[in-house]
Parts: sequence; C-alpha cells; structure tokens
Amino acid sequence: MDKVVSNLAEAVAGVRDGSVVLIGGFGGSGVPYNLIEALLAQGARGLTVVSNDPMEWFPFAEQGRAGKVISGFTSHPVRPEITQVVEEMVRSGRLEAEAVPHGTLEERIRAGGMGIAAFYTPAGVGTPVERGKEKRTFNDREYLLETALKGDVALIKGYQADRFGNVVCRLATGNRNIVMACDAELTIAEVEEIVPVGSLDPNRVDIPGIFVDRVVQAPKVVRWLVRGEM
Amino acid sequence: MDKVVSNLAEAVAGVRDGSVVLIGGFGGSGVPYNLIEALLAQGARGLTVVSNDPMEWFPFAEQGRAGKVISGFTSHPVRPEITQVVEEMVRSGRLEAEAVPHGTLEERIRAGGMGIAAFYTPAGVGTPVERGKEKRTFNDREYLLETALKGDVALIKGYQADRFGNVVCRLATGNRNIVMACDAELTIAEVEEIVPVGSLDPNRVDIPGIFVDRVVQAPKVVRWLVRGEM
Amino acid sequence: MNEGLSRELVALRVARELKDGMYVNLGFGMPTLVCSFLPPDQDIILHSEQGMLGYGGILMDESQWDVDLINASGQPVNLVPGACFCDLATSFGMIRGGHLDISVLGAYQVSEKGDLANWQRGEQVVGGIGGAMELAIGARRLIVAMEHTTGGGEPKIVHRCSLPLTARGVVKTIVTNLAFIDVTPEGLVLKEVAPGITAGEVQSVTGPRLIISSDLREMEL
Amino acid sequence: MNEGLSRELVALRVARELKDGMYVNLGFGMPTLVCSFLPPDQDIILHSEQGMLGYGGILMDESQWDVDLINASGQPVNLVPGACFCDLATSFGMIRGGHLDISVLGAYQVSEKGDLANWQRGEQVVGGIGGAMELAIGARRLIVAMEHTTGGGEPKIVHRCSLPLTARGVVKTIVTNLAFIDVTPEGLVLKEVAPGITAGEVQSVTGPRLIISSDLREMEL
Repeated sequence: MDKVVSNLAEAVAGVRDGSVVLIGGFGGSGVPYNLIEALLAQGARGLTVVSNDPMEWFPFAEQGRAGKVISGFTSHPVRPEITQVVEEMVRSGRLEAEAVPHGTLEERIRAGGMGIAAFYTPAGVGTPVERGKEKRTFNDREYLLETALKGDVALIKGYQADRFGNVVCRLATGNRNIVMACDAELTIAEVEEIVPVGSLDPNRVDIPGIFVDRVVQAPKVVRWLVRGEM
Repeated sequence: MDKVVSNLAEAVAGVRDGSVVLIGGFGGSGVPYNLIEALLAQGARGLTVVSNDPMEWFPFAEQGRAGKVISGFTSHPVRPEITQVVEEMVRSGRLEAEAVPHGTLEERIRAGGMGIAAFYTPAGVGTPVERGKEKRTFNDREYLLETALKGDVALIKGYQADRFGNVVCRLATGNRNIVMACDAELTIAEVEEIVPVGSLDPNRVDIPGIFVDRVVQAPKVVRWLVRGEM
Repeated sequence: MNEGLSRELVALRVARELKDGMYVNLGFGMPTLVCSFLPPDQDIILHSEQGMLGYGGILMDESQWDVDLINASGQPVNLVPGACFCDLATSFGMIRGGHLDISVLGAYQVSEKGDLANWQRGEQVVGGIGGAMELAIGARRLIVAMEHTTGGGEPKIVHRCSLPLTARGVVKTIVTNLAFIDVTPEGLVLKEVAPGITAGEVQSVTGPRLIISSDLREMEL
Repeated sequence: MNEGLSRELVALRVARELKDGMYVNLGFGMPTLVCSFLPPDQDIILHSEQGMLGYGGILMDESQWDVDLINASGQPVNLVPGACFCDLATSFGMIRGGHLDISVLGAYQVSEKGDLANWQRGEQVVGGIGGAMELAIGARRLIVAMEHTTGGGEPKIVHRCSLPLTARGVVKTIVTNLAFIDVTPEGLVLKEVAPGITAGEVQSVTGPRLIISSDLREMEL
C-alpha cells in the first residue's frame, strides 16, 4: 500500500467536472494552498466548492470554475470589494452561494463520512436558515433537519504523513481537515513531510489512513488573512 | 481551576438515585473499575447503566442498583451463567434491558453531548431494533431515527490528566471514554497519574478538560475478559 | 453626551464578567479585544471555533507569529499552559452542546426580547454566518459587546430586529460604550452607565423603554 | 461425508480473499482466527471496533500482554507499523460510512437472499448485538465464516432466517468447513468445495437449492 504520489498534478488528476470539492483549513491555518492551485490548474469546471473562508472558494468562483459555493461566509468579513463581486455574481445568477451555520456545515460533512443520513440541530431556528427545512420539536425545543453533505473530492493539509495515509496535524491546523477526510470519495492530503511507516505515534495520528487516498509532499504556504483590528 | 479530588468516595459523591450512568471502556480496556466500585459503595439506586460490556453493568443489575441497562450486549458473549441470570431478571420484570447496535449507542451518546437531538442511521433496519422507531428513506435507502442519549454521570478512565481535566489515554483505551466525556452533567475521570498543567502535549490530549468535572488518581485495575477461543 | 467608553474599555468591562474556571468564546471584532483584559491570577479558558481551548493573547511581535496557531479571527495567538486542540466538529459540539459558560459576540441589532442580528446586512443576498448561530444558542450566557448606535447614530438596541436574525431570545447581557444592560423577562434593565453618561442619555439612543435598576451605578473600570 | 475443514483452515481460506491495501474487520469467534493467516508481504490493515487500525496477531506469550491493547474480542494483540487509534464514534463511522473493504462475521443463519442472523437465539429476550449490525451493513463486502451446520446437524444456510435478523440482504460470500458460496441475485452459487467433499454432499446440508458454478473447484489451501 503506497498512497504517496510524486507531484501536485498527479495528486489532483482525474477530478471530474461537476465534482463537490471540500477544502480544509480555517482562516489561513491548515489550508491546502498547493492543492487549491493544482486544482485550479487542472481545469475541472462546474464545481461545488465547500469551504469556510471566502479566500479558499473565491478563486474558483472568480475564475468561473464553481457554479456553487457552500460556506459559513458567502460574504467576506473584511474585504468589501470581494463581497461586492460575489453579491453581483449571485444576483446575476452566475453563482449559487449557500450560507450555512459553521457548526451545521461541519456536522453535515461528518455525517456524510460516517454514514449518518441526517440530523436535527438547534442552529438556525427562527432565522432565514430554516427556510425549506423540516422543523421538529424534541423535549420542548425546536430543531432543524439537516442532511449529510457528501464530497467527491476533499483537499486537506497535514504536517506529516506516512505512505498508509496516516496524517498528523500541527497545532491548530487539524480543524476542518480532520472532519472532512472521511467524507469524500477521493481525499487528497498535502503534507510538509512524508515519514516512514511506523514513525508516527499511533495515539498522535489525527487522520487515520483509511480516510486518505493520496498523499503529496508540498512546501507549506503561509498567507495571513488577519481579520479585524489587531 | 482545580478539578482534582482526593479520593474515590469524593469522586462519586452526590450521584443521585435514578441517575443515568455512562461507563467507559471496552472489553476490559480503559474501564474505570475503581469508579465502578466506588459508585457501588456510594449507594445510589434505581440507576440506568449504559455500558458496552455486561461485566460493567452486571454488578449494578445483580445488586439491585440498576432498573435498566442499555448496552450492545444484554447477554454475555461467553458466560452463559450470567446470560441466564439476566434473562431471568428481564422476564420477571426486575430489569429492563435495551440492546442497541453499538455504533448507534455511541452516536446517541455523542449526539447528547454535542447538542444534536436525533439522527438517522441505517443500522437496525429490517431487524427487531426498528420496533417503535420512525423509518425514513433518504436517497433510496432506509434509515431509523435514533435520539440523543444524555447521561447524568459519566465514569471514564484515562492514563494521565491535569487539574484542568485534560485527559490523555494510552493505546486503545480512549475508545468509549473519549465519546462519552462530553455527554454527562457530571463527568468523572479516574487516571493513573495526575500531571502538572502544561506538561501534556496540546495535540495529544484525547479528552479536552471542558468535558471533565472531576479527576481522581487511582491505581490501574487489570482484568482480562478474554472472549472466544485463543 | 460624550462618546462613552473606548472599544478597549468596553472589552475591559466585559472581561470583568469572566471568572476562574470559565470556558469562554470571544467573537469577531470588539469581543476579541477581551482577551487582553483577563485577570492574570485566574484560569479562564478561551475557546476558539477551529478547535482550540486555552489560547492567551494576540501576538503583536511578528517574529513570534505562527500561521498554524491563530484564533478564529485569523490573528496570531499564543497558548496558555493546559491548552489543547480538537477537530472542528468537536469544537462546535462544545458550543452547541452547552459546554461554554460565556459567549461574547458583536451585533448589528439586539431586540428587547434578546433576539440577535449579526450576520447579514439587510440589503445583501450574501452574508457571514460563521459560527455565530451556534455561539448564540449554545453558550450558557450570551453577552453582546458593541457600539450603542450605528455609525449614523441609529439605535442598535431595538423593539424588533429589522435585519435577518442570528437567533431568537438568546442575548442575556449587552455591554456598549454607554451602558451595561441585562435582558430579562420583564424587559431591558439598565444596570450601569459609562462614566459621565446619564440614564436619560442612554434611553435617548435606545429603541425600547429601559427599566432603570434600583442600584444603577457607574461602571467600575 | 468427512467433517471438512478445521476452523483454522476456514480462516485460512477467508484470509486468501484479503489483498494488499484492504481495510478489514474480523468479528468474534472463527473470523478472529483469520488474523493468523495474513500474507506477510502485504499491507492489510485490521480494524477493531474500539478504535484501532492496524493490529497484528493475537499474542500467546502472556508476558507480552497489555490490557490497554486488545482486539474487540478482548484478546491481547500487537500493533503493526503504521497503526493508529481513534475514538469509538469515529471507529463506527469507519464501519457505517462504508470505509471497510471487508467485514468477516460469524452467523447463526444466512438466508439465500443474504439475510444475516447472528445476535440472538430465538428463545431469549436478551442478546448480543455489539457492532454486528453496523459491520453487516457498512462494509463493502461481507463474508460470513461459520460451520456449515448447527451442532445438531441442521442447515445454517436457509431459505429464510427463523432467528432475529442482524441485517437484510447483506452477505456476499459464505465460507464454511464444507464450501465457498457466493450470494448472487440469481441465488447461492457454489464456487468451491472442501477437499474430499462433493457438491451433492454440500447440497444435502444446505436449505436452499445451490447453483453449481461452471468452474466449481476444490479449495486451494
């Protein structure tokens, strides 16, 4: 078993038009920037891009490669010029943008990977998020039915991996990468270092290899997306 | 903040009659045996005991302390004499025994701790488990609605902990302990060693302290419950 | 009427609500500033949505920045002893499951019933929910920290939110540059005013009628 | 008719189905024995319900036993390089979510439609489901490894299970002391017989009519 591929082009080879693409990371931390660039270069179109931060899905929207984005942020928190472009794309029908409470988004992704079809969450009750969704009361509290969100492809970022696909994440970078690895037909991990099988502490593995299909080594990209005032 | 208590009696103090008690561990591995003994000594009655292995819930049933057990195993896999006693208790109405698919059990516990009211799982469709449950089709497959199972008390076992309640588990002992810690009003951890705050690797913590209310140091108890032929 | 407290002093007043042993999430914007005013002798554990429990302050010295260690607003932080990490589904489970003692959020509008609107400006079709809907409903106590009025001087504390809601009936306390207000079943109770501000002045820029607390006082800062 | 294969040889035959790169769960009883017959030159990752990926064999030398490292049957095991642990909700997510290539389970009864009954004897009100319901529905391929008949000589492969079901229409392959049988939409296909056993003998202790494969052969062991 050897899940290591030799370069980024090979890592994203075969991603089809129309795929649902999950992108890991949070706020610039643990974002698979190399895989994002490789997928942009690969050429697949009509994608549905699922990510938290506009900085990951916006390039796909701007380059006409995504017909839909699903994210906690369909506007940009601190860059109004991006929000304006997205607003215009949505109003003109060139982009569908689904804003989802972030906890719901992650739980829908987890459910997809774990074989759960749907679940009831209290987030969004009494807000525009409840539109079109079943509402149901359990123990005197209202909940919304949310369904699993399956990915065709997941792009994730780790620190180290072995050829079995076991991934270790550094500090706060596990974030969404750990959640989504299980959810895609094809999960691709970019890591800073590939290490021999047996060198990772079995209790320290963040993403079990069973969830990972391809591993590629790529240099860490650092981008600061600092929001708000320092 | 100091969640460390000085002895086992203090650790289980205040557990009320009628509590739903979750017990961690799996097959003898990571089982909080000291806390189980302490709770038996503490005297609370009319408990609902939720555990995987009969070896953890049976003492509560046998001593008339549990009115109900919820478990993957309401029989004992290799000790027919225990199965016979339980069978008789259930038939005579002295014990209610709910057999639950183990994955469903853990997911119900996780849901309780994570604020999810209920979820749809494919496990148990077409079997006696579906009795009385809502069945619903998503994407041409049938699922059962299962509801969150909240605990009043969780007894868990770790290897090391700090006074914030952060717990590290050794080898395969995290198992159910990691899942249930979040689900109880009162989560009590027995650990082999209490270590200073700051000495645990933040990426190696299995159970975040936010889920743990009390920590007690107790010597590891080793019991082999080997099932089946070696 | 003077302008009341600076953003930093609002954050300081909010920080006074945090006690030893509490787990607290600080939202985007003004709430983030609260982390600079924690009492040094108490264990207050800061939660960040991406799966971090126990960060300290925001790092000003760029040589210490590590993009693998940021808060949910994207700012570089340090860890306190006893910190730990988890995945984001678990992190939101902490929020949704009721494990946080306090959540501090910013707001566009708060209603007298404690409704919160903080994710979408009415004129847009896009918006930024992020973790706000879970943070609003999940924490045991939700404190809103915000400017008392909009840039144009309109009240942000209103009878009924005109903007899309984040959650209904969730806000327990509102701390602004002018006042400290509790949301109660009886209505909005004015508990404290900023130095040099009168109850009448607060009322003049607040939509609903305020109940003046019998022990109304000036904020201690 | 001779008694056919020993339990160990049934396990060996099942082991031949496991290929490099597969993730496999071995259930309680006879399936557990499969771990002793894995090809040494291939990476076959064994999953155990309590949250372990990559254990090796069952340890016979008591001096090496560690109760913190057991398989789901409670037996002491060792780890292979590249192993990892997870919590039990995640572990069952691996099963339920379709991530296992093969699940090997024991059975009381299997029907010609692939229904499985393996958790409760009909006369009891109690029973042991354990992880069987998830393992039965979740793996890409479910192999049942069992004795061909009950202790009393009754067929365990039946038209319709009389015992409570574990799951419907899930069994893909049945390996017994007498035969290797595939469950297909057309019916049960007898692919292999144990050495010295004839197709007629297998049929005589099997409930439903067997379809004899055009390339029926003796098991290679």
